[in-house]
Amino acid sequence: MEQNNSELHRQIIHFYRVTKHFGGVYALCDLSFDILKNDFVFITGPSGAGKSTLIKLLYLGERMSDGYAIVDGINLSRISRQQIPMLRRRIGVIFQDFKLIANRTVFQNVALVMEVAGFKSRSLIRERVGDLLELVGLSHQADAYPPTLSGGEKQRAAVARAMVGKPKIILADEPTASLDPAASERVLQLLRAAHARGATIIITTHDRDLLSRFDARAIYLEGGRRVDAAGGEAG
Amino acid sequence: MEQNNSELHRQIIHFYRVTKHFGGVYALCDLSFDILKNDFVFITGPSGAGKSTLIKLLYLGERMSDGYAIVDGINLSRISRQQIPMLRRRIGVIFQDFKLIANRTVFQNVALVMEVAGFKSRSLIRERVGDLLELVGLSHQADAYPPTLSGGEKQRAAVARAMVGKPKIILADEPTASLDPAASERVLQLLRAAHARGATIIITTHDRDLLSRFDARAIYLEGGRRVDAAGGEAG
Amino acid sequence: MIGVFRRALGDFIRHRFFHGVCLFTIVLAVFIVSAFALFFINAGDLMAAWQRGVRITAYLEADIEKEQARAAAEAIKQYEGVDTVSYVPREEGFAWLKDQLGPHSSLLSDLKGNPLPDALEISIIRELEDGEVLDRLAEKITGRPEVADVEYARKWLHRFYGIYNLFRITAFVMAGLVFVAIMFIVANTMRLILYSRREEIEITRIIGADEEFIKYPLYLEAAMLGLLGGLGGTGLLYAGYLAVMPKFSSGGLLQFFQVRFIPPELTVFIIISSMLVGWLGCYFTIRRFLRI
Amino acid sequence: MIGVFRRALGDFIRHRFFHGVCLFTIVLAVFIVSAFALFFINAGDLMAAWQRGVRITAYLEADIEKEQARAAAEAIKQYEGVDTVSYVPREEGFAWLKDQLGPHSSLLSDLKGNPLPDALEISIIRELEDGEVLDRLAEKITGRPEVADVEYARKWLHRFYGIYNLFRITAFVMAGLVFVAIMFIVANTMRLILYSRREEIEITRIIGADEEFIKYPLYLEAAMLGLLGGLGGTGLLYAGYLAVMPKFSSGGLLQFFQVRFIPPELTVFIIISSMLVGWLGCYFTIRRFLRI
Ligand SMILES: Nc1ncnc2c1ncn2[C@@H]1O[C@H](COP(=O)(O)OP(=O)(O)OP(=O)(O)O)[C@@H](O)[C@H]1O
Ligand SMILES: Nc1ncnc2c1ncn2[C@@H]1O[C@H](COP(=O)(O)OP(=O)(O)OP(=O)(O)O)[C@@H](O)[C@H]1O
Ligand SMILES: [Mg+2]
Ligand SMILES: [Mg+2]
Repeated sequence: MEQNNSELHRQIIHFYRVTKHFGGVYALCDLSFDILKNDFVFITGPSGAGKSTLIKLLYLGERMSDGYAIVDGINLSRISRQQIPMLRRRIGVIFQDFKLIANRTVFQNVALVMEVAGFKSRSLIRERVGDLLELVGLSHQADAYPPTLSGGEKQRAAVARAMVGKPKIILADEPTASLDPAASERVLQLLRAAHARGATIIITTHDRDLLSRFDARAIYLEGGRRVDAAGGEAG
Repeated sequence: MEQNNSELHRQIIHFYRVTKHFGGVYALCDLSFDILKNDFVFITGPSGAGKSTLIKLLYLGERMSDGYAIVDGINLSRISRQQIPMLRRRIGVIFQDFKLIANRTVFQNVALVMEVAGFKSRSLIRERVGDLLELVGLSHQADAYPPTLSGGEKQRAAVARAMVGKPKIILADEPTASLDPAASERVLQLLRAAHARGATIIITTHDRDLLSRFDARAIYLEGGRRVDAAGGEAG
Repeated sequence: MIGVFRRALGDFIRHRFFHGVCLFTIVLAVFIVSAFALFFINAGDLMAAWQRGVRITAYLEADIEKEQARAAAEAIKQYEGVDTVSYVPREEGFAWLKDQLGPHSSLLSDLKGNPLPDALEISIIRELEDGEVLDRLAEKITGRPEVADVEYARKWLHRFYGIYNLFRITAFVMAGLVFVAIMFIVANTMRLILYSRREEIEITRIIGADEEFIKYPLYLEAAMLGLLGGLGGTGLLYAGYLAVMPKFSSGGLLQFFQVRFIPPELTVFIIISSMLVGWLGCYFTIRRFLRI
Repeated sequence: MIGVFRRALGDFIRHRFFHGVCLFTIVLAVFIVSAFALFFINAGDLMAAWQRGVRITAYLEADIEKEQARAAAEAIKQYEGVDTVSYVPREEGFAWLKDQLGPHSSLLSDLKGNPLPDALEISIIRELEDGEVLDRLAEKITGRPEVADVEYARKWLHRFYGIYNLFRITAFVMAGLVFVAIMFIVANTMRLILYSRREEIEITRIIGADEEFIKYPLYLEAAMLGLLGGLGGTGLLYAGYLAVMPKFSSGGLLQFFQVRFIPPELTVFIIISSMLVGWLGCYFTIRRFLRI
């Protein structure tokens, strides 16, 4: 773990020997890696490898069992309850299971992120949410409720929600799993744009296509451990 | 719509000018096609094309708005409430959103299909469910609850549930969307095995890989209408 | 059948928290109903006990022999509303009057001899509900040839019966209202249970369950929750009764009156109602969910 | 602040069914509590009205002048528990006695003259709660030099106060129990509302909401549900009161007694309690959900 000072400064995520187990099930085991500011990183591995668990640890959806982790300057094992919402507002998450609120419209789901972040101006919210729904191709569904959406539409709503707060870090858990190639391309363009804007992007996927189309770093997981088969560099 | 008698006899699904709208939204429009017994058919098209809606009409999750449809000899617009469960037991569905019951274990979720179908023997149920979980690689998760499963694990549980009743028709809505290539292959093998056993298989997907790997018929949908770009034959 | 039981039991375990909260609500609801019943039953008893003192005095004609008086007593005993009839010789009557006048009894010592006639003391059955009946009875007794005059606390008794009846009507109305309200609370609770499980029910239907497969365990659960709630609620009341009663009795307030628990039949009725209402709440809600 | 209101309102619309059922439950719960209060208040009034007749007769010494008697009356009026004191000349007393004896009044005609002394009639305040106080008062009056003897229905009154107190204690205990039970029902209802929304709450937290953002609209909703339930429940009772009362009054049972609605302060208290309890149920449940 020798790092020069400037690299330390550029780190936005630092994991050192992080373990997460649920009862006897080890979802992540002794995982160490670093992600620098404005990185574009893929996390990949077979089903059940621990990719989503890693995402959950990052936004504090779960607390890690052991190890040392820093996200955007905050030590995840020391974070106080008051700090959690602050950290989460700096992170946009596209959840694998979308996590849309069933009885709010698509518009309201997306707008909620801004309300939560303290935006008061209704017109600003309307404008930004409208723009984003336009970008993911859901303008005509703005007033639809998630249970009436198709799988791909739900996923795009989740994408819009993750991006609307202009977060520093975007965690995208299989963001194109339910999407056709054209829609996938649009979502990736959005992620690229966020990256260009300076955000750090972390994408989990098992879509080989996706990996091959990007010249990005990839972290390979298997059974909760890092196995750097190709393209990865040991943390 | 001229068909010789033997083909009529071999039809398991017959759609003629079927329309489904939700309020003003037309999810399916004037859709006609036939599927023969023991067919292996892909339904494809962009997000929001109406693929899942088509699946829903088949298992009567939604009632069609207009048109004429026969599934396994039953006229879908004339079916009585008592007949619906009977039809559903002949159909196994892998739902795009999995539809697992959150507070039942994976084993119980899969076993429920057999209980519903009237199987009384606990040991038979245990055996068949156990075998199937083994095949999809979830034996070690049999006693886990769906909310604790990874996305791919949920999908495989849904696959197991769809197959355990040995249905005549299997409707698979994006059955490999959350799966890595190896797990996908295993699921496809299961579907192929069911096909070999005599089942009719209908798979929706936008995975081009999948389509190219099979020499199967594909029905292309776009905006709820059939657009037969390639490989399809007009119903 | 066993399958239904097994599945109902499984549901109980699966939905611990929700069922727990709902059961708690039902227990409390049944507790309220039975506390109501306990109160009204005992208040009714208390008023009836008070009524025990009600009696009519029939003064006999001066020339009536003891034998004739006894015959009249026998006859009066058959009248509607009469409990017991006892013969009071004029001497006893005089002693009683003296007692009644208390400090003024010296008044009577100025009298020459005992001016009172013999009398019959007629006590009234406790179930009497109405001053009118009493009036009719008094008239009938007055009509007998042996009887010279009839005396009873007419005004006081009419007032007592007025209040007693008011109390009974109010108690009845209140008990009815509370019962209905509690029924709705239990039924609402069942609705919420079903509502919270609509997704599960939906999925079960979609994989091919017929209505019976879904309904029967739910009915059973609802009835069981009702039963447990009924047992819990009445049990809670009984525990409270056992805990509070000794203190009451030693307080001396109740020397003349024994508070009793609601009778077993009513307890059973309450418990069965609780089951029934649970089931009904389930029945009507389930129909909403089972439409396609 | 406006945001909180807007969001609470949105939640009401979004969760119509669940909120509707829960509101229904709260309305019924409040209705029961206020019906209880109505009943006990009026039963208490009724018993107090009954007690109005209670009086002590103080017979004066034979040699007491009218002036002295009036002075004594003034003095006694200051005693604890005394409502009014009136002077009854011996003539009036005799007439009253005659009246009391009814058919036996002929007894008195044998007397030479009027043997009764003058008397003071002392009526007792309605709020008196205890036979002992009455006894002490009687003793104090007896102790006065002007007073020869004191008479009152000691036994009857002790019994009345016994029952009255029993009733009051029971009413108090019952009202307390029902209140607590209803509180739990309302709180349970709130829990179920929150429980049914735990996923929504969870998602809102995950996208960065702090506790305040989640809590405040929920608190507001809970209080609003409590408020609406309180208004609905007491309103329902008032409607019932208005509907039933005219029939009662015309029935003649209540000629001597006016049934009144629960006093406004109590109504307000019930409504505020309902709000508070709704909020508390919400408060304690929400803490469970907000632990990470
Ligand atoms: N709350 C939990 N309780 C128990 N086990 C859990 C829990 N969450 C995850 N797991 C287990 O941890 C392992 C890793 O899960 P995770 O969701 O991280 O996998 P994944 O890499 O995202 O897989 P997929 O590609 O299928 O989404 C899985 O075996 C899963 O069953
Ligand atoms: N219950 C409903 N109410 C209103 N609109 C609906 C409902 N169900 C589906 N739709 C709409 O019908 C259209 C087709 O939906 P469907 O789920 O069939 O798409 P799909 O082809 O499965 O798409 P995907 O690949 O994204 O899953 C969508 O625009 C969707 O919003
Ligand atoms: Mg995952
Ligand atoms: Mg779909």
